[in-house]
Amino acid sequence: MARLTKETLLDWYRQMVLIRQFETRCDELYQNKTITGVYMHLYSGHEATGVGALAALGPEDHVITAYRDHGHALIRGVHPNPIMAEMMGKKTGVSGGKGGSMHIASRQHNMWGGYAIVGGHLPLAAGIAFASQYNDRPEVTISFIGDGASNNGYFHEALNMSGVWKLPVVWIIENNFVAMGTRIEDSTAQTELHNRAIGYGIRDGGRIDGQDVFAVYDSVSEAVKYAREGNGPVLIESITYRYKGHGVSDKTYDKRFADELAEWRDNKDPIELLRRQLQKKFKNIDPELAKIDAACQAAVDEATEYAINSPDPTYEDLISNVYVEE
Amino acid sequence: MARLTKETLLDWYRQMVLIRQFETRCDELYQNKTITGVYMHLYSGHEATGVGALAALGPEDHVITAYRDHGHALIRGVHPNPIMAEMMGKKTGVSGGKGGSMHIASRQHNMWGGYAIVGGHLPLAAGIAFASQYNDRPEVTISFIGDGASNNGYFHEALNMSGVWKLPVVWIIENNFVAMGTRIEDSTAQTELHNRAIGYGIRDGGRIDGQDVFAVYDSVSEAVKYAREGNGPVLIESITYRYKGHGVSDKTYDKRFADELAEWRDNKDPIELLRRQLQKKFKNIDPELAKIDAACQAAVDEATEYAINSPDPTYEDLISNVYVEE
Amino acid sequence: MAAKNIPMREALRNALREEMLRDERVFVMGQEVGVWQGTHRVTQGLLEEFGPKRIKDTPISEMAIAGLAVGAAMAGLRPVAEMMTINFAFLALDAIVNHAAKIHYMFDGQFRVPLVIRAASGWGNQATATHSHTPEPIFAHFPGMWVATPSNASDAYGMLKASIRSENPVLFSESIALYSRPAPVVTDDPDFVLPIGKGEIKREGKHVTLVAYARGVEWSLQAAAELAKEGIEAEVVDLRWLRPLDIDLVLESFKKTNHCVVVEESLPMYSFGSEIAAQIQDKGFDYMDAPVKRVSAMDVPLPFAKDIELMALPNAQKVIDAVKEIL
Amino acid sequence: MAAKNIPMREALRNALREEMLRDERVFVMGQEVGVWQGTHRVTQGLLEEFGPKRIKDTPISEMAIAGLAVGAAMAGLRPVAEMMTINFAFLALDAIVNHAAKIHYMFDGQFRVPLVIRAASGWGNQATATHSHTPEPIFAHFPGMWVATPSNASDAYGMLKASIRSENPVLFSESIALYSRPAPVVTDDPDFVLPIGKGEIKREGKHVTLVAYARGVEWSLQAAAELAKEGIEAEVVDLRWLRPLDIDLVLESFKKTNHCVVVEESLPMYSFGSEIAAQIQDKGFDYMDAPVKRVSAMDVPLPFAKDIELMALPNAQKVIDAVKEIL
Ligand SMILES: Cc1ncc(C[n+]2csc(CCOP(=O)(O)OP(=O)(O)O)c2C)c(N)n1
Ligand SMILES: Cc1ncc(C[n+]2csc(CCOP(=O)(O)OP(=O)(O)O)c2C)c(N)n1
Ligand SMILES: [Mg+2]
Ligand SMILES: [Mg+2]
Repeated sequence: MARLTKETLLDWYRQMVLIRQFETRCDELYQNKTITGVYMHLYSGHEATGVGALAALGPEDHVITAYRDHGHALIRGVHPNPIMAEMMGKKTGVSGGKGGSMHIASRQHNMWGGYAIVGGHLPLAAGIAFASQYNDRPEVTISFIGDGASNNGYFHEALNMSGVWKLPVVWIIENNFVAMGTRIEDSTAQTELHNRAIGYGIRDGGRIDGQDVFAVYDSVSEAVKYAREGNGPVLIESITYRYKGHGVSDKTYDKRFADELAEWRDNKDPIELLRRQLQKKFKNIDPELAKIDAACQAAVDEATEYAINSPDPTYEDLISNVYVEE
Repeated sequence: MARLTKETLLDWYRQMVLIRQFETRCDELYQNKTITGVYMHLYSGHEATGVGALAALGPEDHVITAYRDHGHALIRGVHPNPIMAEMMGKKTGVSGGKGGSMHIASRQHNMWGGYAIVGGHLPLAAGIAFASQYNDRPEVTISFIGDGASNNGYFHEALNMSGVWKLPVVWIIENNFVAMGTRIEDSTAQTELHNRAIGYGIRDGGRIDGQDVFAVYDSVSEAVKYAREGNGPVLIESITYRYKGHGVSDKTYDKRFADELAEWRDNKDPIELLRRQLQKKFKNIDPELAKIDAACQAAVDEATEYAINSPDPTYEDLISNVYVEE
Repeated sequence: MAAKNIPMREALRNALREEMLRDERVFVMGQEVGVWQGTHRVTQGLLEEFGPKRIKDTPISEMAIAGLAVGAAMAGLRPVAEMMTINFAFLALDAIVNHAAKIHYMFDGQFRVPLVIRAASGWGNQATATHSHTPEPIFAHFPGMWVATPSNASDAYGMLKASIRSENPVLFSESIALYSRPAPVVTDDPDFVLPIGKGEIKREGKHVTLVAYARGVEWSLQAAAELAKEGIEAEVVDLRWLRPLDIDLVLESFKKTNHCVVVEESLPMYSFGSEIAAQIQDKGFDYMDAPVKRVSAMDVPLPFAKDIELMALPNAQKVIDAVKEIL
Repeated sequence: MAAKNIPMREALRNALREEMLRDERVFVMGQEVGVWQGTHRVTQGLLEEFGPKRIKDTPISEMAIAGLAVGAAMAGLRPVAEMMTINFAFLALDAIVNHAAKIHYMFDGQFRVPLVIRAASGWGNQATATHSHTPEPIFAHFPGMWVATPSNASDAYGMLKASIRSENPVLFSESIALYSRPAPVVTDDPDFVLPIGKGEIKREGKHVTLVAYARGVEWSLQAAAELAKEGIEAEVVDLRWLRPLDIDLVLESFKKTNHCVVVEESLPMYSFGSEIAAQIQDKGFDYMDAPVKRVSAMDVPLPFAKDIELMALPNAQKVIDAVKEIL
């Protein structure tokens, strides 16, 4: 923590607050039917894992994840406007309104997208890392993985191949103890998922506190260094919690586990934890934090306006980009 | 070993010799085009693993494997005649000539078959074990697995599900260090495959000497007992060696590794090892062993005759059993 | 017979319940079928009634869900395995096509695989490209299993019961759009079972035959109602099953109307409409007054944005337009 | 142009070699492509020439082979991934259909997936039910990728080079039965590339059109030769690609012959023949003197025993019989 500047720490704070506010807005917009569709999965509660992990990367490095992807895109610096436009299916969205909430990508930010098929992006991550290795470029790919996804065949095959080819990937399981409504102990007899590293002969990066942005940053930085130096992949298990149910269609999960949810929200909220650390470290930081909060709110307001006022895609868009023209 | 009767040991010897002779004959019959087709995978070299493992089962227990399946069927007591007939695609074959070498099954022997899609039978094994559990029957299923197959998604998903549901399966990897022509170190960075047990929270049965029928029997017996008592699955890695290339179409592998092959054949042949143990243990056993050898030869001769003289399936057979009649 | 107007999801639930009560060997497995009460609420209440032994929540392991169900079926149980959506059945294609559908044949009848794989299917919820398939024709391409595609609550009820009782594996596709549609469903005959492979005329007519399955039937009926206002009487053939395919029923109708439009939610190429058109022109050649037309989804992946998503989908108007093209 | 008579496997190898020499980004991956020299010897010698960086042996992990290739293609490489046989591509269906084919669209053009998945295809080697599929129409059902199905060494050469150079994903199916068939293949033009989606008339005729791809072309040509002896001149249309589909070429021929038999190695239902027959009756209705007939594999899983296996397969005689049925 010593080597981190105040500027960096405030930027982490900003990222986490931006995600939380952006998604709180998304939730409202979904409730009032400005955002439509059956799927929208909020990252709220996971912020420290995303921010801490991606702080370990440079712009030349790569990120890929599943459908719970808004946060990762924001952290990578994708502007909130086209993300919000994508949420609303607008032509100005990052994916032209064709991908929606689950498919937020930005090629120029090396944000390779969210993917809706559980596990489907894991071999893609290996492939992106393979290209780095093939081209002798010292880049690292971070791939996020749900705890539920780790029971899928894709996980096994992708991690094994990354191991035997020593690909520069850091695999980060965001273990929030649940997949939709299935608790981890009902989906595997090995609930400490980092233990799976041994099956692939890859480095076990251990289990980390995913609510503590510093812990995440430290562990992932070490893993990124290891992968960047050509030692092969690392598997890290980051313990975190999902605040808003599985997705917008989930109306019961959080009620079932209200006590657990309250415990995490009240005592392990990643933003609160960081705020307290900042308050301890820097005197009179509150006005600065308030300014950041307000700036994020303004950015979210702007994104909302931008998206609402953006045009819908047209028939031309419906039929374009099925193929690259030969 | 003390508890094993002479009769049992001689029967193990008989099983191993029968497999070896049966397959040697199959090889000849393939060379002279009496057996046809592109696929035939011999078990020669692996005999002690099959015999030792299945000796730990009773007739009510279950066995399933991949395409390298002749040995397991013979051990389960399936008559060599219909197996040989199946090799030749005859109507009298175990599968009516429709399955061929890779699909030797016998429902009445709880030999659930060989399967040609790598890994495809692993969830089937879990399903058979699930049925035992569901019906509260104290049966155990043994599923054999190739080392190569253990890198496939089926392996991961099936082993994980067997773990979380505590299914009575003993998973036995027959690690012969190679999948077709790919050496194990080129297919995974974790070459000690029993280590994968931890990833599923299941019992690690360790790595055993698959050429030593006693070692196999002891380890598998223990595992079977564990599974039968409702403790869940066990993963065992049995080290063995393939004498005859991957299959009949493989003409080069054994040449590439001629020295290694010679080492195994000359010093670790499972039949030779057992013969020496028997000779040490029982005085003047040679005539008895010779008698067994001859009896096996006679059985193989009979099977060959039987199969050659059996009728081919007809158009009626081609169109039958696509569906069960409703 | 007494009947009650209930949505398709409830009819399916009744079928599951009754077959579970009738036969101890029947069990349900899949992602979120238990504690969560079913992603589409089909299995709601079943965990409470039957307990965790017979209502099995699984990990996200499609290959193993299908494969385990195959093994359990071979060993004498009657698994009803749910794929949360049919898109995820792509991950289980090998287990379904190479195992469930082939084991009875490959081992020449030694094993039976009385398995039902239920899957929610369909486009039109902004679910995007990977989550919007209706690939029933893909599964029906392969011999060895039946493919059930009910179009309403009552059929769904009788067809699911038939599928669970069948000695053959069945892929049972449930159109998401139809789950909440109500229809009168028999309530006092636990042996109400529809015959496997028999279609049904859902509306009689003499000018044109509309051939459809699942959600296509709804569009066809809507179109027929509109066309009737203009004096065009469309006969609506609901095939109900893509395998076995009741082509005789189609031909019977076609020989009367001499005109046909096939309506499908699926993609157009190498699909349902292709097969129906091909069979009609072959077996009904002398009765053709016009080419068989096809109304399908557009040949594109499905986008998120609502308006253009709807453009890509079939609807009653497109059926009407196709009918007018050939009449 | 100079040409040399070489078998299809060698033509494919030449194409791979030349494209690897031309473009550093091209690499080959798959099971047994390297040390083992390729299960069907297509990649023989490539490991020695290009080294293990560009010729990658993989574990038995079909999902990850396809998926890793997708990621590598998105990141700028040009993977040529081999599925040892197309049957195993079932395990990669999701990676192929939901990822390779959809990523360009879903992210609205942000990524390209210039990937070739090569796969050995076909029935007729006693390979049994799970190992005998020709499911090209299944893959061609889905928009977003091309499906190449060459029928001879020369086409295979030009089509594989076109596929590797394409900016789109291509499923490249190689008929196992054709690997050893020789044909004259260009040797002095490393830019010999066949256009994507263009079929070719393989034999001219005026009485009947035989529409085929891959091995079906061989049976069609054999049948045409026999029919010619009886004065029946069959025109053989080789579609070469199932996507894009050169239906115009079919229609052009059909408008001349007014008769058509579709020949396919695949299963009959919801398949290639279905689509061709459906399109002909639609777009060529006024030219139909007879129904379009289809010669396909029988609608059964393939058995091991040689004689009955052959019964289930198409052959020239079955084509001849079908032609005579409609002439
Ligand atoms: C192959 C596949 N199976 C099932 C689903 C449905 N599904 C979507 S998200 C999800 C749960 C994933 O849980 P986890 O991996 O833990 O991620 P989290 O939602 O907790 O971030 C499921 C089952 C899917 N999208 N893809
Ligand atoms: C899914 C799938 N991929 C590839 C193959 C081709 N194949 C058949 S056997 C084999 C090697 C399997 O090796 P291993 O599991 O070690 O078993 P062994 O042959 O050594 O007994 C391969 C790649 C297949 N049959 N199925
Ligand atoms: Mg989770
Ligand atoms: Mg092996």
